[in-house]
Amino acid sequence: MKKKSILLAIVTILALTLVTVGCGGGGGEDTTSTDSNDEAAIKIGFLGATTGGHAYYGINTLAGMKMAADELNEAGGVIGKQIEIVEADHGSKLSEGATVAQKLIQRDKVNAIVGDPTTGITKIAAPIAEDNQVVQISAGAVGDYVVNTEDGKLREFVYRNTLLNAVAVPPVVKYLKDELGWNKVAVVTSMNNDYSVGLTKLFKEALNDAGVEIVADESIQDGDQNFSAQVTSIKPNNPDGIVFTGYYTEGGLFMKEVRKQGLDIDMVGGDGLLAETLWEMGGEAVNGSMVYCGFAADPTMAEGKTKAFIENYSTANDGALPDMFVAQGYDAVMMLADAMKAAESDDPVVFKEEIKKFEDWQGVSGTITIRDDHEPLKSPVYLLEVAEGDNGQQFKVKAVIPVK
Amino acid sequence: MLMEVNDLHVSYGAIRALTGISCTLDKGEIVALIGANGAGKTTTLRTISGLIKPAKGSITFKNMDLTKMPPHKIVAAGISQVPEGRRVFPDMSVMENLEMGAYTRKDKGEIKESLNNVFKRFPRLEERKHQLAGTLSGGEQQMLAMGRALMSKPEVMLLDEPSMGLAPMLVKEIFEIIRDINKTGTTIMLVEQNAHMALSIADRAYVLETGEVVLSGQAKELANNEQVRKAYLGED
Amino acid sequence: MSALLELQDITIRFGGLTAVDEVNISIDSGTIRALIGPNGAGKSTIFNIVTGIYSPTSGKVLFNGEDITGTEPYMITQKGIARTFQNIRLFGKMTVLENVKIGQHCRTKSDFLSAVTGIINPVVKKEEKEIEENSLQALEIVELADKRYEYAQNLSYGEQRRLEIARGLATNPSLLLLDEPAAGMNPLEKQTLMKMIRKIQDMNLTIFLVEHDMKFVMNLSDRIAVLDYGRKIATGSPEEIQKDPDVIAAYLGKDVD
Amino acid sequence: MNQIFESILDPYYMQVLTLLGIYIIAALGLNLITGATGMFSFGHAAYFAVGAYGAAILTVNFGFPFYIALVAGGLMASLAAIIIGFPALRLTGDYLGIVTLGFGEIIRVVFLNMKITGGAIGLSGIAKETNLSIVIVLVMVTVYIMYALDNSRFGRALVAIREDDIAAESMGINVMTYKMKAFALGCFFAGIAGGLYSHLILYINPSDFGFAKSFEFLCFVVLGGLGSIPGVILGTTVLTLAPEFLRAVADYRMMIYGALMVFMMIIRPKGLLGDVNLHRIFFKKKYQKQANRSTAAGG
Amino acid sequence: MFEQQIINGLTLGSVYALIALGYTMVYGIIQLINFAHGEIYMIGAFAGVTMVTMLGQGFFVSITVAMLVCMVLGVVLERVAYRPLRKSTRLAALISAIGASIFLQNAMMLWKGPQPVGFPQVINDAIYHIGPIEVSKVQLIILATSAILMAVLNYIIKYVKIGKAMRAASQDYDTASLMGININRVISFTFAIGSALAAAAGVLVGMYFNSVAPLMGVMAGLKAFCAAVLGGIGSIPGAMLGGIFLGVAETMGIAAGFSTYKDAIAFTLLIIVLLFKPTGLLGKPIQRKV
Repeated sequence: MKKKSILLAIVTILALTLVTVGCGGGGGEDTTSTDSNDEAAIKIGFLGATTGGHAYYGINTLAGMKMAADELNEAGGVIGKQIEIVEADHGSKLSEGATVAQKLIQRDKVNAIVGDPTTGITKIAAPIAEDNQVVQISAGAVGDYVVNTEDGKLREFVYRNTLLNAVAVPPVVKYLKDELGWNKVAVVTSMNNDYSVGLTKLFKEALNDAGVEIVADESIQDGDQNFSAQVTSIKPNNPDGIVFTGYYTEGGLFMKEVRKQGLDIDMVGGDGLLAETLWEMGGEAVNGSMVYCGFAADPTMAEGKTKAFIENYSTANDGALPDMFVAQGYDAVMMLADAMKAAESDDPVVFKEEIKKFEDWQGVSGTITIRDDHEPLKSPVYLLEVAEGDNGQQFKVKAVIPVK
Repeated sequence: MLMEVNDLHVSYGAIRALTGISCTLDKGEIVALIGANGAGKTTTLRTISGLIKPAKGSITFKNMDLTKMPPHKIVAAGISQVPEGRRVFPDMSVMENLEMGAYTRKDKGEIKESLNNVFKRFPRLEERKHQLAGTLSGGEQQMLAMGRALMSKPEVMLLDEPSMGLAPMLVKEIFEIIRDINKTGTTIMLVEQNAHMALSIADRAYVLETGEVVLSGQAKELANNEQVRKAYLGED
Repeated sequence: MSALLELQDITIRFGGLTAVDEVNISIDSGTIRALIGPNGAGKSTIFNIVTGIYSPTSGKVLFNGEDITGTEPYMITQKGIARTFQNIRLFGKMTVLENVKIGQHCRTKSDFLSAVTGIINPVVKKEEKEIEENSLQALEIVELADKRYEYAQNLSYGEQRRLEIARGLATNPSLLLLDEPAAGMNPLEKQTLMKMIRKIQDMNLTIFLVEHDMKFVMNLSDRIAVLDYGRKIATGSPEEIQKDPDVIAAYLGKDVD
Repeated sequence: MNQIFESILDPYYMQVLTLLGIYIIAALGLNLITGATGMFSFGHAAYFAVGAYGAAILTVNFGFPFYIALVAGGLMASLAAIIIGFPALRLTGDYLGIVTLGFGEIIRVVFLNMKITGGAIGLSGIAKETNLSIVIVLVMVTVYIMYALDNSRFGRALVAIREDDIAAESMGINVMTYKMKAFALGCFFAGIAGGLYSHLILYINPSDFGFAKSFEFLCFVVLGGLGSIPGVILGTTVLTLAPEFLRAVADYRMMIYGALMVFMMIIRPKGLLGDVNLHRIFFKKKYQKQANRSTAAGG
Repeated sequence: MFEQQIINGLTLGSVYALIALGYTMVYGIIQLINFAHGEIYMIGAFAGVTMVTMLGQGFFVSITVAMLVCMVLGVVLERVAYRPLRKSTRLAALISAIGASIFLQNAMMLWKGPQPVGFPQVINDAIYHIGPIEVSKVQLIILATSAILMAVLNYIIKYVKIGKAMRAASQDYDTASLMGININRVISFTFAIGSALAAAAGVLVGMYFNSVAPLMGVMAGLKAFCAAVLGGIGSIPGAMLGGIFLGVAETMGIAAGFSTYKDAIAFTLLIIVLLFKPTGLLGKPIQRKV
């Protein structure tokens, strides 16, 4: 009896191991074969989460990538080859991020990786991509040490196409002071969110430089739902506005509490606030809230490429508008395609040189120039405002601020 | 025959607690199981009540196979147990403890009647009916446990070590009550370490040793049996 | 001959209940002393006080003339008092041999650093060998040597009781406390156990035992103390105790008739 | 030696196996605490984090050589365990579990608020020092140590405490001291594993060391078989590889992973290799002979 | 300001208390830490949202349906994941609970997507001023609903037969079955009630903070468990006390500027209490049996 069940256990394990090996040998779910350097297709790996805490960004980035790949393939592919997107979820876990990056490179033999939309896992994957000479474009990472290492060395294979906060924040602060007349602000940071902590630092520098006074400095955490304590302590300081550096869920709820306590001021924040969830959470309280970002899905103002992109996405998704992650995922694939076309090669060692040369490259999320330090200079910065529109609340472009 | 236990085997892991217990219970009797600690007396009672499933053997009660029934159905069938160490519900009042005893019964009027009977038998319980059972003295708890078992109006009552930890005077009182309960028509199976006491009120008895019945017979005969006197009555 | 163990005016209260009330017991070296009394009289509580599991509310425990009241249980074992438990407390998922080896714990030294080097460290190897030999000796006394690789939980009740004794012996005690050693044994096993206990006594050990089986107690003990409701009601030789009317009333109980 | 692996295994496998080895070391540490000594510890990830941060800060900020930093990280984890153990180990059972969980979360929150750890932004710029061969060697060392402990005076005392702490104390074992030693030692291995982890992943932040990871370690140990060294290794292997092979079911991956845990627990409540003892396997003959003899005698 | 924080704390605390009751009742009977309880709370919240958004129901219908859905879910969970392990070690059951929790989280994520879903306003949020304190209508509803549910629970366990059976089973499992109590039914009932309370908490929280998310149960569940242990696990008044205590303490902690240490506040409190009172505020001391 006992022996039998031990035997059963061992058999189960063996079976599981076989499945693992089989799966490993068979590669990921979207690959057709693992022959080295498959000549038939250009593989672009998606590094991101479709489950876990960061799934939202991953899912949208992936949608943009697939859209770009479909368009390219319909137009006959790139340098005569079809584009294939290889996806693998890392469940929002750092350790799995490294594993997935290895898997994409080693098992699936991708030519390039798009991702991760967050800084943390991008930083984990970057050395792996660099060592294995595979191009990686992060369509979302905004933190430090992505395209360069901590000791200042430039990575040759790692790029990003996001609007960097360091680039965007000073002009936004200037706009707040000059155009909106904000002289006193409250700053709210989500302390367990690296994005928020980093953004707060930039805002504080820019606010100081612009001579705006910080009258309250409050902390929250991602996952918090109750902000009454923080708002209660902001209230007596009478700020002109709130700089909120966290994400949309908390942002919406925070504004709700602000209105509940009878404060009639607006908040401004980064693209972490950019999602419909903002008003799903905040309701009317977020009307007037401002978000700056590198992409605005406003079909009335968009033109050219961007307009077509918005319309195509909208048609394919029951009228939903693409968000920044979709646009950046789309642009990342397009950047790779253009680089490959220019280099006439899908060899990362060759086409990465073309990425370095990007200047005023026109994407759906704005123009991108890759600077000498490999960082993208994106223009313009869109300042969006939540307002009531025809179909309820939406983001409307309040200002387009060019970046020099 | 009211109940028949046939060749009962029970194991706890690798330890064999019962290795073939057989005994019978006739209507109206008091039957005692005596023997040392670890002889298997409590295990036998717990198996009858369905708390332990036997590895082998059968327990038949009025043509029902008890080994296939869960404990609550066995209670409903008419067998209630006063477990070793009383085991009253300490954080419930005396009243609530008694209500729990009548859990399987539906008829409110009859339950009320049983309650009155219990209070008649144990006036102390009525005085303390709102007190938490955990605050009662040992003797009172024993009475409560017995009263609680009576509340299900059992045909058979199993008593596990009713004398444990009680003062001699109280033990005497408890045993008188047991005899009295028996006289009003409840068949009783009694497990006792205090062989003197048990044999003095029982009709028949079984002597258990390491999971087996080694002797059985009329209680009076056993009380005079040399072997029993030496082993269990401490006589030389 | 001086007393090996002396309980002086030991009292312990749990909440409002006085479990042991001013008990004095003095045990001479090399003797077998029994402690009897009805269930709940406080016998095991006294054992727990002697072995340091409970601290008495008042009173003193002297061992070899040294005050050991309130000393940690493991220290008391090191000083030379070993015990068994009423409701057997063996290490069920360890083998019989390992159980006894635990007894040797306080007489040996090697720790985790030396354990790691165990395979090559001659000192540790030697110690482990000694532990094994001593443990086997103890097992032979209780006639369990041939079951040394069984798991303790697989032994019969009587065997488990004997194993507890062996484990206690392995601590090299001068005083051995046995809490109901014969419980659960059949008459034959009890006979064997009695012989074992005498053998242990001959090894120059003092034995203090709690037991229900009167025949066992009367045959084995040099002196007996009787406890009822936490108080000592009698003390004396087996003959004296057997005739004491208070004892008969308290312990043996009376028939209903 | 690592070159040999590199020539036969692709880096993806190396990555997976290296991570697996690291988890095995940490899980064996937890097994010493929970499996051998019977103390519930629901905060193992915290000591893993102490080792990860400790070693990384030493190599990055203070230029320590990797191996010294690794050991130092382990010692820091032990130190944390001792500080926490003093109050916590007086508790037992679920209460000990929940208190260790609490301390684990507190440690994580402290890392989140410290400057030297980089707070929420995390710590990056760690040099890649961990490779498969180092991890394999350390796994072997760990297994050896655990095996040696299992069959030593020290290990026996721990098991005795698990089986019955009162009896153990009555046999002359200083229960508190031994619990503390086992806890510190188990956490030392968590710390070592943490150091290896940070020098493999190269970027760490506090969100990676929450209670979810602690429970992951606990699952490795319990699902494999509490107290069994091969069991823990197997449990870790199955649960670490499961998410990898479950990639085939894409979106249902984590759902199936959860269901698999329930299923495996139900079919093998003692763990996959519960009750399997290395020593018994190695010395099977001896045990069998004895067993035969004793049944003969008993029968 | 202080009074204001007390009201905020009470609101949060009453929600913790509702969740904690489920933990404590289950633990009281089968000594299982039901780690999937937080997920039941989350699913209750989603059930509420679904009722409001897809079926356009009001508060009362939504909360009732959510409670019913979770009752069934709780009973099924016990049947599938815990009952087969009732005779196994606690850790085995715990791992099963963790597995069930992972399963439920990801199932919900698959169904509703990972991002938080907004909870539409079902109650016009008015604000009442009582002296210096502002109390919103939603807060009042939360406090009132929690109070009513707790009173109902109290009535059930004190005066209703099955409630008494629950108490009996938690005091002495074996003896309860000797009374003719069907233990399996009592356990199912316990899961049903605990899950219903958690579902109510989920809907209330969704309404209060206007959002529900698949991962919302993780921290809330853990905190509520802390509350249950803090109050003395197994004790029903303990869970209520622990929940409220924790809610108030946490709000005060944030107000005092320790918001970055927010998650640590609950645990620090818990540890301090356990060190001085090892079985929680209202827990019974464990006797060391020898």
